[in-house]
Amino acid sequence: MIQHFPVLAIMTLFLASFLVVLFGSRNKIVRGTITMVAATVPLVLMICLIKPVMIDGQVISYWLGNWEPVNGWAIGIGLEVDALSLFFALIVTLTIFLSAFYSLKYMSRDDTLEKYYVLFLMLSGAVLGLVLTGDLFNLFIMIEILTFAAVALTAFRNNEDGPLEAAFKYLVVGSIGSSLTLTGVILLYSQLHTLNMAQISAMLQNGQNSTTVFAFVLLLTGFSIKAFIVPVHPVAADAYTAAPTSASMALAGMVNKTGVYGIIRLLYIIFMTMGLSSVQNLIVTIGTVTMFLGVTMALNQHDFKRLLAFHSISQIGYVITAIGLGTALGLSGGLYHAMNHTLFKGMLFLCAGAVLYSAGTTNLDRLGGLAKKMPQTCIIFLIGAFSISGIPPFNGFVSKWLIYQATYERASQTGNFGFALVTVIAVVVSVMTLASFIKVTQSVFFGELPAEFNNVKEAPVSMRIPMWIMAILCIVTGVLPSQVYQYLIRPAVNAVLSPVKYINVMMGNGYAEQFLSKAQAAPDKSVALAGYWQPESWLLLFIIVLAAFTVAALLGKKDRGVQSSSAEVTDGKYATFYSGEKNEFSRVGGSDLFWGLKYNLRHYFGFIGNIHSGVVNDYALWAVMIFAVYTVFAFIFLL
Amino acid sequence: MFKKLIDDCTVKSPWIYHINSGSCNGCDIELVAVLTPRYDAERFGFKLVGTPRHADIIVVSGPVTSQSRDRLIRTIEQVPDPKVVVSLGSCPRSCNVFKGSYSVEGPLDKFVKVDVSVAGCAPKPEAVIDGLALAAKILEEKRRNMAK
Amino acid sequence: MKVAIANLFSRTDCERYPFNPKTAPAHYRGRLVFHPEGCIGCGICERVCSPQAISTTVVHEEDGDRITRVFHMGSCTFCQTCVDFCPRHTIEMSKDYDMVVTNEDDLKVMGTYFKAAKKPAPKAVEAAKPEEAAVKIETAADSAPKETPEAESAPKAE
Amino acid sequence: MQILWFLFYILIFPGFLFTMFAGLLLAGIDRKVLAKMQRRIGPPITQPFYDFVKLMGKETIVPDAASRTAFLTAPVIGLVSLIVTAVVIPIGNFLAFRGIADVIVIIYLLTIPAVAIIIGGASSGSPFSGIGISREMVAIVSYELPLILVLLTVCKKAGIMLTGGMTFSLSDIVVYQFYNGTMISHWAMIPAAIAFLMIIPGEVGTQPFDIAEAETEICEGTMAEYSGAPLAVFELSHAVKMFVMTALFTALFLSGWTTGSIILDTIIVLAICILVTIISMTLPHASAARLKVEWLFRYYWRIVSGLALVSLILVWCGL
Repeated sequence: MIQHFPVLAIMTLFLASFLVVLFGSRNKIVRGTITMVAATVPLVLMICLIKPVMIDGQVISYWLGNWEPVNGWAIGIGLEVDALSLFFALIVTLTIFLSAFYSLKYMSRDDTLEKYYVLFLMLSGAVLGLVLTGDLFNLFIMIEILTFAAVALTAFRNNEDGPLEAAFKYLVVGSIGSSLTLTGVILLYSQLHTLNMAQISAMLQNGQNSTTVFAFVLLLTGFSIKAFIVPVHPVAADAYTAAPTSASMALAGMVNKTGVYGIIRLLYIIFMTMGLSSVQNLIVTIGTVTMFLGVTMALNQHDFKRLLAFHSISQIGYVITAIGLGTALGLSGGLYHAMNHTLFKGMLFLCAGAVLYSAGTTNLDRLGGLAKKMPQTCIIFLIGAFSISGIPPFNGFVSKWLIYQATYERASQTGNFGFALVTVIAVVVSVMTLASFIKVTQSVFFGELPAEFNNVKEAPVSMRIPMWIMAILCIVTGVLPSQVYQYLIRPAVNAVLSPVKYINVMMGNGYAEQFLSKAQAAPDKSVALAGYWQPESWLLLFIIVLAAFTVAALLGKKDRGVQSSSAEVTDGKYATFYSGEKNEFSRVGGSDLFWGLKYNLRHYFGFIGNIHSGVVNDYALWAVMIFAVYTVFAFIFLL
Repeated sequence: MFKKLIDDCTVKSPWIYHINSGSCNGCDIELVAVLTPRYDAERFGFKLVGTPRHADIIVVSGPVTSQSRDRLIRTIEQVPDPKVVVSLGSCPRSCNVFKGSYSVEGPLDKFVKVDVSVAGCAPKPEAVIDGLALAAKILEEKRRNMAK
Repeated sequence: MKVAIANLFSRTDCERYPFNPKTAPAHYRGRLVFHPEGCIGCGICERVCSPQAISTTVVHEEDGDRITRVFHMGSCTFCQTCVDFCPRHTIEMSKDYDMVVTNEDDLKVMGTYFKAAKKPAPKAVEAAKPEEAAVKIETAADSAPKETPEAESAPKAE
Repeated sequence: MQILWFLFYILIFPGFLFTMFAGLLLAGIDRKVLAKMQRRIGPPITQPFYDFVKLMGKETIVPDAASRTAFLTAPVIGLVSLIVTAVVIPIGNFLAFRGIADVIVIIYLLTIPAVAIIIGGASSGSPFSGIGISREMVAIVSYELPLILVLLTVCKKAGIMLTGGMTFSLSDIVVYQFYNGTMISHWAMIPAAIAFLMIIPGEVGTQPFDIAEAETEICEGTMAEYSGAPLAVFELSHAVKMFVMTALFTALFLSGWTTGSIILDTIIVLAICILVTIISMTLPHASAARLKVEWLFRYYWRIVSGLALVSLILVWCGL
């Protein structure tokens, strides 16, 4: 019975997107119920799949229309759900559910909402389909639907000029990516006459000629563009800023994960080229440059959502660096970070949406002091900021810690000094992430409350529920890493590192052995942690010392000075100390923080400032440039 | 339970905050001279702090000019509770040579109750140390009856 | 860095003030000392004192005036002009620098003398007893005015 | 019975009371030695204790512009996380709780107090603390790079024989020093040790690097709005951070020996900590004036990171 769950999940989403147009165009309640039902069904199905796939290690294969492979040749479209795709499917369905829940209230101010929900459900259906499919061409179709739904969602608020321009840029670069992927698929089909991923990876083992290498490069570029790595990342920044927040949360949470999923599938399972150190160096350098560039661009942003967009690019850089290492530890760090990234990045985008919904603007220089008016959003934001910058008890830290170990262990094993520098850059980038989020905290939530925001109210309850769900998930994944690792990450890593099982399940047993002539050195799945980090015992100690501290504080309560604060705003004692001046409006805005840092790196900031020119043909040029780099690299090293 | 301990320690670490409400800086450099190696008020725990929020003893020097009047009042209000106001030199006492000028608003005790006044037009550092020691004792008495 | 380390092992040249008292240098201009008997009530010091720290109060009694001259140490700049101008050299500056008070009156140096009226009715004069002035000189009983004050010097009460 | 030992470890010995006492002692000695360096007598060694208790007795003013809960909880969280970090650092080769946090985790545990100060400063809502925050953050970014370089060098050096080629766990580092002599004795590690000594004042925030709490320019920076008990807690966490950093230095570079009894070990470690405090914090305090912010950044990213990089390269090619 569980064979049918993957197809069921994808179909409910596509079906619902058509139903929404038919019935939901006029009244809100029908539209809301259809969306919520469509959003919860896949989540429930995927959770039911955890037991068989993750714990029992079973790999589900499902042939659409029951087109079983005939004497070794796969003709029909096969869906294959192994631990890796289920891991990503879980992330994707969770984001869909929360984004749909959030958008009910958040989008209520816009009009023509049925168009929004159609596009949103198409986007989510395509992403889920991409993650679950086992067929290369089906993968390409899902990428097509995905790109166009995302472009249309970015341009949803077409009354302003920003979204239109961003959508156009996204369209141009997205279509370059999709066309490259299409040519790659065609070349592979011409060589191997099959489209099923399992069969392709089996047949590719006996010799790779130049066409398959070129196909590999095409596919790699296509997926990298989808994951918005270094040269093409400005497109993502504009798209996430311009899209409505619930959509940009879905974009930042799911869509760049599909690029990462594609790269993992391509490198580890289809072409199995991850063993070559040359490919590792390429992927790690790309990841590091993305990481560093993303954060430094985020440091001098003036808009809340644009800052978050650049951060999601730098976090994807982290994930790609970890995956590029090729070791089991690196892979587990990367996957763990991908999950964490979806959680805290989604939450931060929801906070940005809440601020936009109540205060009306996300410009860092005009906002201020919202903590008093929106306390819950402030708490949620702080949890998100602490997790993204890797403060220990929260979830960002565990995955970053795993990534540091992976890179440094890889460095000391291969004696390659470059990976040690990667660890150093990773730590510095994490501190700069902390810096930019302190900037946002100071300029949006603390500091002086400008007069125009006096009547700002807290975000409505239905927007806060998804935020609280994500906050709790962030804390849970941060505090219980060993359980999360054992049930979610380890099966996924094992699935990635054992392509033979993937092929056999799909094509029938013994299929892979015919082709795997040379003994494929199965990459060791052992994960030896160099250090140790038990957050539960740390938290236990923290609580004990905290309890001791509060007891000591209560003991001396009556002798201590009284704690006083005034309810009404009195001039004098409780006013802020302006060295005596009256309380004239002198506040420290977001943009004039970190003077020392920006002054020292001013040439660097100037240089990357004008790289992001915002001109479409620059971005297209960058996309083609990265394709050229990949081709040259592949033909030097892989042939 | 800790009351006696806290009262004893209040006299041992009085922190000074200096307000210059129009002084000719004669008294200011005398006050800072007290912290130099020769007179070293830090032996008794005195420390110059930057904000009124951290201060215990507020040392005011200079006749209260009209510009600095409301700033002076607001700053002194912002000091947490057991506080002592010390007037340094004769200007805050009676705005000596500047008496009757259009911009001087008169002696300090028109605005704030002055606890200790150290006279002398630029009082000798020893006198300043005595003044501060007296202020610290008054601080402790204030703390003692404040805590009751 | 080198100086800091060198200082670490050298003697501290810090005066342990409160434990061993320190006297002011020779010509230190400290607290005023007023000898009322010498005062001829000319009022030059009042006029010449820039911070107007000197004030006089006159108490008319049936046979003369009791004149008290008050030097307010709180508003004195210790410039020693009054000492130079006083024709009778009745004001001088002591070496007492320790003028730390909690209430303002301790800062007032007072001196009283009695100027008999025209008819020479000597009257026993007891010194006006100001509250415990830090330094106060008891006026001698027969402070008969040595010389009749000049015409213009009738001290105008503030 | 085990629970009693457990509570004793966390609350008394390397935990709550010991770190507070050691921190205040170090702060007192630091001020006394500084005074001696300026040829003045300086306050009694127990002065920080008097300051702490006096501040407890003062009234706590919560300004209107401040967001109340963050304003009051920030100092407590900073101090408590610092004390938990102190528990994890080995003294001599006695480690109260094995297997809780390794070297990389300790760096991030040390950022919690810094972030607590920042959140406290941000929540007090005064422009002075706004500027204080930006300087504190630049200080964190600037000393993080050399810190990670030094720690990677130590990990690589300590883990050469182990399988992975490197180790992050503190106990392995101590074991390594037990067999091949203290880390300082290897000449390749000297630049790393000097770099770490330069990092300590930056991390703790003493005079030449206390740009975030500059009394003169920005009126105590992030602490501008604090008074009474929260300020006392911040002063205490400043002192405890002094102890934690020096204990970390001794654990990383000077440990490996043991004299059998724990008490003797702690006394010797305290003595080393005092020596390290004098060298790394009091000497620069006495001889250098406060740096400007971008000088601090340039100083750390060029001179100190250069030193750390030199020793990393030396260790990397197997010395």
